[in-house]
Amino acid sequence: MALCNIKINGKPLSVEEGTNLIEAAKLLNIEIPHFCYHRHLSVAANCRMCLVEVKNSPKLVPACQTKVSDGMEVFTDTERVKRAQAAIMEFLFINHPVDCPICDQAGECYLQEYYMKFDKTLSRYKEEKNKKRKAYLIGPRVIYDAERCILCTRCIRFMEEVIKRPVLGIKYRGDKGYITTFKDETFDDPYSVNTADICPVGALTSADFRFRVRVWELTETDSICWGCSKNCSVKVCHKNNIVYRFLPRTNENVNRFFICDEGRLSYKLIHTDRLNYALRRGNQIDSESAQSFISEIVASDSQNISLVVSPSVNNESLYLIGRLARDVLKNSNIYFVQAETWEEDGILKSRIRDYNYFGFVRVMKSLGLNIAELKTDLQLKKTVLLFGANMRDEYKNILRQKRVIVFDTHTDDFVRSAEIAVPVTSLYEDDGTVINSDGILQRYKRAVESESLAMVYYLRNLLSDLDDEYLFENEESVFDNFLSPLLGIRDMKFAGIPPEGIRL
Amino acid sequence: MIPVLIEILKVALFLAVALTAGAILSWVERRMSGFIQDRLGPNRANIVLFGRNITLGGLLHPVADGLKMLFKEDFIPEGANRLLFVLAPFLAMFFVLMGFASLPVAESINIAGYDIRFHFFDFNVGMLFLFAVSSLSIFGAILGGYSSNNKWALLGGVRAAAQLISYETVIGLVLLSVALAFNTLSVTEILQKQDSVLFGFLPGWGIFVQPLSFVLLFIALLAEGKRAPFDIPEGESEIIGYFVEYSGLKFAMFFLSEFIEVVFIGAVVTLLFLGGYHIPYLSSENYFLATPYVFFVAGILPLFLSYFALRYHKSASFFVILFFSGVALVFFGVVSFILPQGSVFSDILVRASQILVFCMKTGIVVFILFMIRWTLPRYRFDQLLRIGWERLVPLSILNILLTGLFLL
Amino acid sequence: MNGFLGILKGLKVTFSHFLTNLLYGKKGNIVTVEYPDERLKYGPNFRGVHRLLKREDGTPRCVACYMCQTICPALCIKITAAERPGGHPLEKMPSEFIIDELRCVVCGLCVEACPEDAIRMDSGIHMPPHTDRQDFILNSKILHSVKGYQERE
Amino acid sequence: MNREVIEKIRGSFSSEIISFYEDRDMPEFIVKRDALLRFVKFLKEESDIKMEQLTDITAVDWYKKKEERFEVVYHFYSYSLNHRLRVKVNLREDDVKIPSITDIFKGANWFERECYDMYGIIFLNHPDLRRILLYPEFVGHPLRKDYPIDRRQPLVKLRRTEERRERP
Amino acid sequence: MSDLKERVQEITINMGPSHPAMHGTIRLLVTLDGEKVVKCDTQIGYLHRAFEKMCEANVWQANFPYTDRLNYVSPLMNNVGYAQAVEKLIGIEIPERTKYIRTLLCELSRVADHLTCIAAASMELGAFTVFLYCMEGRDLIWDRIEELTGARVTPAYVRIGGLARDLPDGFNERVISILPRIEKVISDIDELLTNNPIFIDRTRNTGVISADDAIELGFTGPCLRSTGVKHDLRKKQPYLIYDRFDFDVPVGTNGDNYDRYMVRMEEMRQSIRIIRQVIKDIPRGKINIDNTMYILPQKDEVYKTIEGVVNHFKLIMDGIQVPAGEVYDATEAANGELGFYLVSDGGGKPVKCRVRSPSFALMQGLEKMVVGSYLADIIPTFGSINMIGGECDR
Repeated sequence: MALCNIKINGKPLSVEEGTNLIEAAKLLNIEIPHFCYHRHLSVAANCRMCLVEVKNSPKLVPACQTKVSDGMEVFTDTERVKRAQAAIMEFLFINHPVDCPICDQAGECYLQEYYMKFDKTLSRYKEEKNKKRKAYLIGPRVIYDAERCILCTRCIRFMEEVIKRPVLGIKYRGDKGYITTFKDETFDDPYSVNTADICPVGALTSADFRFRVRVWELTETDSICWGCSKNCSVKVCHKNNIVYRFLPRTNENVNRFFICDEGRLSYKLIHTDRLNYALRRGNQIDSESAQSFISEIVASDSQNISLVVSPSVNNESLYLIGRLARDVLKNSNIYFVQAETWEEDGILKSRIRDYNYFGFVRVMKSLGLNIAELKTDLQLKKTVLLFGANMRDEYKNILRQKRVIVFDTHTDDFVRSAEIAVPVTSLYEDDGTVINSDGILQRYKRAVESESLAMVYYLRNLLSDLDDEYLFENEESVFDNFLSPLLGIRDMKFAGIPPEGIRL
Repeated sequence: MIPVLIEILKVALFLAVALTAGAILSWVERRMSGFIQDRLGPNRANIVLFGRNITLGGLLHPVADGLKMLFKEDFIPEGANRLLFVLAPFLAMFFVLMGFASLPVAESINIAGYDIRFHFFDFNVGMLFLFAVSSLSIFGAILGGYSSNNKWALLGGVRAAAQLISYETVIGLVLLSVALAFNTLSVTEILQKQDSVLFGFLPGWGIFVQPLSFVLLFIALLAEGKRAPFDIPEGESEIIGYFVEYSGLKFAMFFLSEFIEVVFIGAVVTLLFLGGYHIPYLSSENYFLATPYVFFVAGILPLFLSYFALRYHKSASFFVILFFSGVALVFFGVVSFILPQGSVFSDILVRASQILVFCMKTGIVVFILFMIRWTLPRYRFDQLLRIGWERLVPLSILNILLTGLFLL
Repeated sequence: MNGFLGILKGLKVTFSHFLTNLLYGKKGNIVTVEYPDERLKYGPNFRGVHRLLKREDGTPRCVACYMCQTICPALCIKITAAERPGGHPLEKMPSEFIIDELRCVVCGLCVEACPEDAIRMDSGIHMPPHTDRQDFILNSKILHSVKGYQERE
Repeated sequence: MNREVIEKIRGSFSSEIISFYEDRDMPEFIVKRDALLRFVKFLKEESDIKMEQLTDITAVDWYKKKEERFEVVYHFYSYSLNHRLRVKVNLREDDVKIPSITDIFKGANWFERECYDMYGIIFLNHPDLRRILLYPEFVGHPLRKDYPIDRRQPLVKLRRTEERRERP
Repeated sequence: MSDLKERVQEITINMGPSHPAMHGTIRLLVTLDGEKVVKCDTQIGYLHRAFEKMCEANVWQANFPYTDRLNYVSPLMNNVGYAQAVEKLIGIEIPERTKYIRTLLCELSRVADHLTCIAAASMELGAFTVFLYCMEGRDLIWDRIEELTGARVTPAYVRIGGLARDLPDGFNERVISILPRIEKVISDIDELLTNNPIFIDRTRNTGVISADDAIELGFTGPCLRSTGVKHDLRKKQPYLIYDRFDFDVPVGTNGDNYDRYMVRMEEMRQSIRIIRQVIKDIPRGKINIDNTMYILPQKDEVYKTIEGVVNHFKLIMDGIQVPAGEVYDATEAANGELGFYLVSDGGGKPVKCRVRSPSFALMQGLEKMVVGSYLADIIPTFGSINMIGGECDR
């Protein structure tokens, strides 16, 4: 590609041809404000917020639409530009209701941000504001407020270009215009809530998130979605150890900039039906006695143990499970169970829903173990160590015949009927790595605190008799010491895994 | 049989009066300090009588305090010497009360053939007794401090002991010079000798006969009595005091004994230097002449106070009492005018007025003590000793020399 | 001797105070306020117990914008937001508005931070004492019932 | 503080001063750790600088924001000449040792102790380097940015200096 | 003989953390030989509330309530000190009227602080009456402060770039009217203490510190001035508008407790002098700067316009955006130099908010001042230093 040499605010920059000015300025840490422009969507250039001054151009040009050309000199902070920006903001505010106190977008609203940075003028508008329809469900999961809408058409373009199901459009013109669905269409698309994310103002908001918490109070942690084995990158937004929402995290390798609604709402599972304390046949016991019971069985009756894994476990635990099978129990088979699958839709959803199925396959194969789906109870020995119980009922029926020791995050009838059920941390309460259906290894970070212990901790106890080699502290040391050599990425350290993951 | 009964009655009466006086003084001090410091002082404790809150201007606070102390946990610290620890407050109280034994508050009276004296023992060496007792009272503090197993209390005890030693000398020397001046060791006689006129215009009180002695004894008694500005064994902001480990009734006894000691100081000073119950220029035979006026004077003060008080103070109930006691005193004054002289009742009234005079004089001394307490900061330990040894002892020796010279 | 005079000077001061106060009581220098019987009136600026205001239609003024909760340096305000019933145009209201007056440092920043004039501290009373910690935790019902300085007059 | 004095300092310690700038009336020197003692002594004793008083010692934690995580900040003041000056020493996270200036300024004692207490910076040759505001059992150094503001410390058992004495 | 010597042993006592004279919870581990102090290990921190950590967790403008609790006897001075440091960091100039009001409040607080110091010190010497007279005087000041700020001890009144509210009507007259009463209190104290031989005995030549030691140990304020160093930031590095007023800086000679007492007494009189001058020419005008980047917009704008409410929201959500940089700014608080060292990375929260508190340095010198004297001397020395726990431990 040809490089263009340009100057922005006097600073020189070489940039690929075809880049627009907003992206070019970003490279120099110069912010050009914009509402309608989105990196992954086509250029509409209808908000006019990104006007900049280009030398030898009589008019201000929209930076989103203007591609760089060699020798271009751009100014983003001249008086003219500032006046234009302030004027655009003033126009946008004319009919904007005084809604910050009740608007869910407050805190991540472009209007607020740009007002402080590029406007700072007082209102001159004395007339009555335009009244439009407020806050109604435009789709089952999205709420639309026409008064706040600045008609940037990001949502329309998203549905059209990314999801390829054009259901949204603008009705009427000028200050009467608003977003609506086409006739006979409903906005119930499985990706509909993404429009709320890309909406620069508070016009489209998530119905699920509505009024639950203010965004500036939330802490964001990089993690992945556990909805299917696509492992979409998400930001987990949490406060006081409660997760309030998932937001898509831009990751060109996996999910680009959006996630499906189902995955987005799967955050609710973190706090429902959790197994909070150890159970023995449904009765609460303390975790020490549960642990000693397990150690006892593993030590005394190791010939009679089968290992069954539900692949909703991180790579580190899987590795240790594999080592437990291979070196302690001397099993060469490891069985897995599966959750319900769903239909692949060609956008993001992957068929297998166990989020680390591909990691399971890869780790166990690398360890030289045979993996097999659990089909009949004949395959199993008397005692079963079950890691994760997220599975279809048919497996449960098989397992019910056996003495089951289950390590799981959630509880249901099956878990309660197990011999021993031990609570472990879920994906959002611990660190670890997972591998998705495209073979991309991603790291997730601990978002919230839990009283339960990580599965790695229990496995360490089971393995501790074996060898000094197993004296490790946490997921990080497992990954650094054992897993990265095993997966052939010896130089990659846990702490160094980039946020977008690595392709194996 | 009856003399014994009378003696027993006297003891009982004295104990009742002394202990009540201690309690009341604690209230007086608190109210007084309140007024000095621009506040009201304690005035909230009340009982409900006939549907009204009776506070008596806070006079019920001592009662409430007493009750509170009574029900507080009586605590003996770990490692304390239990015997001495329990003994100390009793000793403190006992010695203070014992001091009063030789102090005559009025002339004796003959009722129905029985001679009733207004003191317990008429020693002819009463001065020695005073000397002995005044030094004993501090033992409570020493023992309390020593036995508490607490470094702060120990420091308090040590300070008390040091203070005792240095000021004992002064008291001894001063009492000696007083005895020299009056040429007797009997308190009663000293009292009688003060009923004279010096140089034709001065009352023959000790304070005029022995002015230096008065100052020295006053200061020394302050120190012996652990009163401010010499309250360093207590020194509540430095070492909290010898009684830091005491609680409940035992603490109350220390507390009370201190107030009784104040009365004791007042009484001793009154007897030795302020002419006891004597009124200047009036010999005891003519005392009856002054009796009504004594009552009047004693009555006017409460009347005067209650007049102002009822105008400006809110808590009236106490001042109503004050008013009526003033009225009563004036009434007695009128009665003593009317009653023929020489009758038993008249004699009783005369004695009563003598007691009144004595109390008023003591009261003035106590008042001064309290004023000093709320005005002055506290001396430091070493400064206190230095004053004792470097100022007071030489001065008291000088005083003896002067007295001796004068007598010669 | 000089020192003696110094002491006498001091005694003069204390005695004069004593005498004036004994004779004239509160007309003298006494500054005591006998609390439950007499009460000082707080000025109009006094920051007292919080109160929440109501709109003209009787609904809470507060729209649960969380500004006060955000600025509060003592973290004593806890709001739970909910939809306003009956399709009210303001959409949002606090379903629970809790102020822990024991945590509160009475700085008044919440009042400054409120964009709806919904919370005020002009009640003219301080937090009355309670024996139970729970009694210091005021919910929206109590907060709405606290009267303002003017109404109290 | 006038130009010449600043130039003089810069001249005398040209190789030890890592950087110098003047921010809001206050001249600031970032010096190498090894030169700190000499530099401070120079500041105190030179007749036209005369930093008689050590105003403050503290540290700034640039956790994950700067390469060298800690800045130890010294403020000096001269009574006679009425000027102020700031000295900084940068420390890496894995080597938080710095020489103590208590020999030059007696007043540095507590400030260094506090800095140790709050940031865990070790002052070498300090006469009495122990915690000052927190109790000895406290775990961690609270003003470090990676110390969460709501962390709770384990409860400390009652300390008894003396053994229980037998009852007499 | 040797036997006897062995018996004379030093005892170690704990003065504090609960001790009647240790106002503000502090512990002195005193080793005594008889009543002579051999060693005194000062242990502070009982009132540590992580001021700096809390400030780092909070937006710039929400830290005023915390500063109130540094020196809780003269909180407005801390308010002013912090505000001034932030303003210097931002580089804004506050309106003239605000400068006058801040000066007025600083001086009122200084009187209150010195009254408290003398009160506490003399109470611990046994002169309880002085304590209550001082409290009376202080109350007069606090009444005015309450009238203005809404709280007596925790005003949280100053704002970055201005003040929370303007003076109420007739405030100046009321301030003037309390001055004679405060002067009466001061003269009462004067008569009770200044010539009192016991007070002189207790305070003269106790807790002595030399000027050189004082400077080296970081002493500032009245404690430094009592040693004869004529140093006052109000004169030497004038801030606010102190260069416009006439006042003297009293100094002592010995650096003992009596000198510290005398310096404080005189400073109160000088402060009253300043207050009179301030009130005489306090100008009319606005109290806040115009720039709503740093100060909340007018309530009217917030209620009615979207611009106002957006501005309001951003200031509270993100805090005021203070330009990156660092600043050390010192004011002359009642106890000495109160310095704020602030570091900003351009965000809404301070990276570092360091308080250089005068008490901290003073407490460091306590050991030097008491070793060799008597146990009882610790009390006036400690009292005259005027340690304020909140400020010392932060």
